[in-house]
Amino acid sequence: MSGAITWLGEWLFWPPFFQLVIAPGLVAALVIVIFILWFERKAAARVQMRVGPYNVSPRLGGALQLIADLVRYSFQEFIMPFTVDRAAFVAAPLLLLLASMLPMAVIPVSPVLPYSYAWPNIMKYNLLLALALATLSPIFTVVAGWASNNKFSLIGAARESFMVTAYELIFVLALLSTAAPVHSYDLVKIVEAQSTWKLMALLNPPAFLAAFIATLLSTSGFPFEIPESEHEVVAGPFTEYSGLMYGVEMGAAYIKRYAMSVLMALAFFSGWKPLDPQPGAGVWSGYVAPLVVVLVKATIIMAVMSFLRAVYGRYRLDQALHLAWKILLPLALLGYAIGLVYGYLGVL
Amino acid sequence: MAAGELKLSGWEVGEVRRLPGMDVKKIGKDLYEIFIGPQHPGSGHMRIIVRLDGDVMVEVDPDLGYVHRTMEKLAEGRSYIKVIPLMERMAILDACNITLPYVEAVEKLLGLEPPERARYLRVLLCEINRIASHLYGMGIFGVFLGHSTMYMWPFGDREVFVELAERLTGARLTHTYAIPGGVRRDVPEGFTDDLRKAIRYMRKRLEDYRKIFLDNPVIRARLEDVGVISRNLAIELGIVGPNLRASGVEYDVRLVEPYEAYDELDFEIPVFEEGDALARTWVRVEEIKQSLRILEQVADKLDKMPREGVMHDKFWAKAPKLYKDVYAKEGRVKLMPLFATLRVPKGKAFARAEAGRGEIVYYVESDGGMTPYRVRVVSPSFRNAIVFKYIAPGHRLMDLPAIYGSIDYFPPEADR
Amino acid sequence: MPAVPSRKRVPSYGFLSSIKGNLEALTIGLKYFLNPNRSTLHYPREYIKLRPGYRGYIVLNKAKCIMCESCARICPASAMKMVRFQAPDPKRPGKMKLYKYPVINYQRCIFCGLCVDVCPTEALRHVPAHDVVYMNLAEMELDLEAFQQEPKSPAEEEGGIPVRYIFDSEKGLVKVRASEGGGGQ
Amino acid sequence: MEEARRRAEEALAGIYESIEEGKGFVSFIVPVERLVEAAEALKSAGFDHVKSVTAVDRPKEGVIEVTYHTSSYGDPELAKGIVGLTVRVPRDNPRVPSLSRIWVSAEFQEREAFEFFGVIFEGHPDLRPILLAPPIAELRPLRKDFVVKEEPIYRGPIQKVEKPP
Repeated sequence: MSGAITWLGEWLFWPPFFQLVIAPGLVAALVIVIFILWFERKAAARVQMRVGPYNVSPRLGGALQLIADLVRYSFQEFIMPFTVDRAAFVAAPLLLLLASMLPMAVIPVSPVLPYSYAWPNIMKYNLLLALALATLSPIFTVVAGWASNNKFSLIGAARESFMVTAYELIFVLALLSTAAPVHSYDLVKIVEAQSTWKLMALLNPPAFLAAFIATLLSTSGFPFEIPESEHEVVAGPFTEYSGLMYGVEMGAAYIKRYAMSVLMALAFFSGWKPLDPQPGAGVWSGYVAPLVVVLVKATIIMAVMSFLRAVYGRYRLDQALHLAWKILLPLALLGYAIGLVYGYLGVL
Repeated sequence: MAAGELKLSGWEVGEVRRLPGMDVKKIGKDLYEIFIGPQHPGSGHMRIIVRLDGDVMVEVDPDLGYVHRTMEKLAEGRSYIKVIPLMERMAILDACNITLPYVEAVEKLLGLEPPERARYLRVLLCEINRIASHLYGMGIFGVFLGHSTMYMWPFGDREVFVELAERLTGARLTHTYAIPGGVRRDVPEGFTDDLRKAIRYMRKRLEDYRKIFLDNPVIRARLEDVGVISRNLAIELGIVGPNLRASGVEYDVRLVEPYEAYDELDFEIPVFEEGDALARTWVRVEEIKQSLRILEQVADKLDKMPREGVMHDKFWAKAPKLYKDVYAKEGRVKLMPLFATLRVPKGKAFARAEAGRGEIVYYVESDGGMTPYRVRVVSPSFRNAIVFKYIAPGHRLMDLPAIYGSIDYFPPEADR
Repeated sequence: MPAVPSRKRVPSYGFLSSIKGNLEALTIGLKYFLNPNRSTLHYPREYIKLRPGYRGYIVLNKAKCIMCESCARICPASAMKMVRFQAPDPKRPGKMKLYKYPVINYQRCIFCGLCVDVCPTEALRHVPAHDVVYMNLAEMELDLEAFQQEPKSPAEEEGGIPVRYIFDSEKGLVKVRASEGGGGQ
Repeated sequence: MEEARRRAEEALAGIYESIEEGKGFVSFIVPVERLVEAAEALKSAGFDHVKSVTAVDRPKEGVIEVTYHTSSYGDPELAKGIVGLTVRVPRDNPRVPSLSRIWVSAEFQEREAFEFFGVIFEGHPDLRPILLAPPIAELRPLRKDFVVKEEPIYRGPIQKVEKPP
């Protein structure tokens, strides 16, 4: 019996599994996404002379509304139109969710209980790995749009593919500019090199701005909510989806935003600093506490992104692409150059 | 039953092929057609058939009539006074403006002029309605561009003016306020003070609107040089209202043929040169400012005027004492029973007024009976609908909401 | 002083003003985020205490009715109709008299209030209620008895807080408790 | 108004048959075959748009009267007046030359007159119903022989009761 528990515990806390499924992966992501969705609705409501979600749990300020929505989505009928490509239609949202979470598996949240015994050599390049995995998910949005066999979905999917090509390079460049100063692709080293006020975001604002806006671009946040833009293409690639599948697709964008926010919290906002766990620290002080700090920072980044919903409308597709290619790409390149200069001078 | 079953080879333009569950027709090489509406978040109660080449619209066909109620026919069967609540259902938040020309046309046929206080009260409600209508339009416009704050703010602030209208008439919308000979209520006590507070509040809010919406770079980018209507084109298409004035045409019924008390009030008609979606939005903002100015003057005037005479003597001189008591106590004008069976002399009348969305014209023909022989109404949105056909092609699909919202098209008003 | 046209141009916009525009938009958003200006009514925990003069539901005072039919004639929605009774005339024994009273069908009523205004004896009046609930459509067709009873607002019956909106030059509409005497009248 | 009337009279001199005075407008009655000519003359006189294409059914006279109420946006003097251009066509075969080539603003309104009265506008670029569904438009609802019945003001028959209610 005790052997079984030990075995289970080992499995549960085996970093590749724990990271992906518990924290910062699926479970933590769901909790934070639910909080962020609530915050987004409440913040928009505050700005917009409204109250926002309230009636489900008046004492919690309506925080349980999202749970209620989730329950409603799960009990809603999942309608499969006659003309869709069935296999792709069902697989796309699930793979989209999975692909949005994949970067979690390789994002370190603590310097001490790291991957040394999992994949020691690969983890030296965890920034590159995370970036590569983060760019995987848009393909499934396109698949969802294509499989729906609906003109609105198709237009949405085409828009999504335009947006993907626009943001990826920017995001990758912006994050690579944080790797240059520390001469390493290891996020642990990038975090360790920063200190409380020597934040990468302050040292290299162009790169941070580019990464921030690229995140909005990639997760259709305002002002770039173009693929799902309701007033031309209904729900874009997700027009034909209903019930839980629709919930999954909508959640996937937020989970992706969450993954990218965690990356940005580590690379630009010094991750688990001001905590400084030493080798040999226990699970609580060595792993859980830094994890919480990282998640709080990521949540704040996401909250700021959510707040933009209340301030901006949406750009036209060509304007968003113009912004991405002509303004943000040079900005990201500038950030990268700054990063190279720091690296050459050895500032960090 | 995958999409791949549709064989593409040798498919002629115009040929219909079957897919499980749908017929597919090829409308042209590299062209495709999408139906925006009637069940679409961006269409309103109408359908816009758009033919697209890639992302660019090449043909736009507005398909109206989804909320058509045949008001012109219904009006032929009802007595004159009953037509007013019927007609105001085309734009319930613009109820006074939209029915005023009808009332004026009937008054022309009856040969009577409303008393001075009634004329000011009509202007009062018309301008409250105009502000509410513009705010409504801006709210819808905001959400069309994905700007949810600009959806909620004007709707929230419209509440102020709806509340004012409610105090004045007793109903939030569909006021049925102007009737032949005068109006139905006088202002309640303390109304003008509340009106002044609302004016001060709205002036401040317009600055907030500018900051969050009109000068917001995202919105600027979406609206500038989109849906440009040149002056000549605007005249040729015969569009009306703020859309016309955004194209540099100095035409406003309050300017060329002042009705009610408008020739005694001091205000401007804002005219913009650009003719694009942004200018059309700015015209509305400027018009709200001018409406606030008019309201201020009307409030001053109403305070100074003696509190009597909101109904023409023809209907009021013989009123029993009870009627006068009710008016003195509640400000409510009771109607003589002859209103139910009003007979209008034979004749034809044409009247126009500047409603929130533009000029509305009525042609009323009477054959001397209890019901009109013919009521022809052309609402502003119906005249603006032509913009879809002639202006939208050539723009990208994402510009369609910008054009739709900027002309403030309101399907129930066009469909009548 | 008739109206005068005034030609205007859309405010010009350069690169710097786009930065300014972004900052202004964010600041104004933040301002309302920190200091919200809400006007939500939590119905049915709160309900609006309607002012006298509001065109709400209509009640008949039969004692005042003179059976003139004006209300039914003027009703634009054919919601108000007359019911007719033949009964012995109390003043002239042995003779029959035709009694006519209005009844209303709230499926059709548009609350224009023309019937109330046209009634020569004020037999019809508005009551300050606008949210009466009927269980089915048939119930909405009132008979003569029901038309004389004052309908009750469900929010009021369930103990909601009566509120009123008063005008304010800073916040537009401000919600106050009706018991605090806000808004006059 | 006077100025608009004078200018219209000048432009239409020799074309119109008679003038009809209305309250708030003045209408020139022209024969159908000279309608296009009259419209061109009015347009070149500065009446640049159509406010309303008003059709009136007159079954007693057996005609349908189509009036183009025009006015001007460009000329502030003309804008003060409304000038109608009226043609009378037989009810059983109402054919009017379309003016939407001259006044684009008449296009949708001619479609409306077509569906409600069955007036056929010859040369219209796109003559199909605009507000009604085609089967309803076939009934030509605004003609006088399409009758809408209003309800009586009484509910039910007279009830006999013992006591006055």
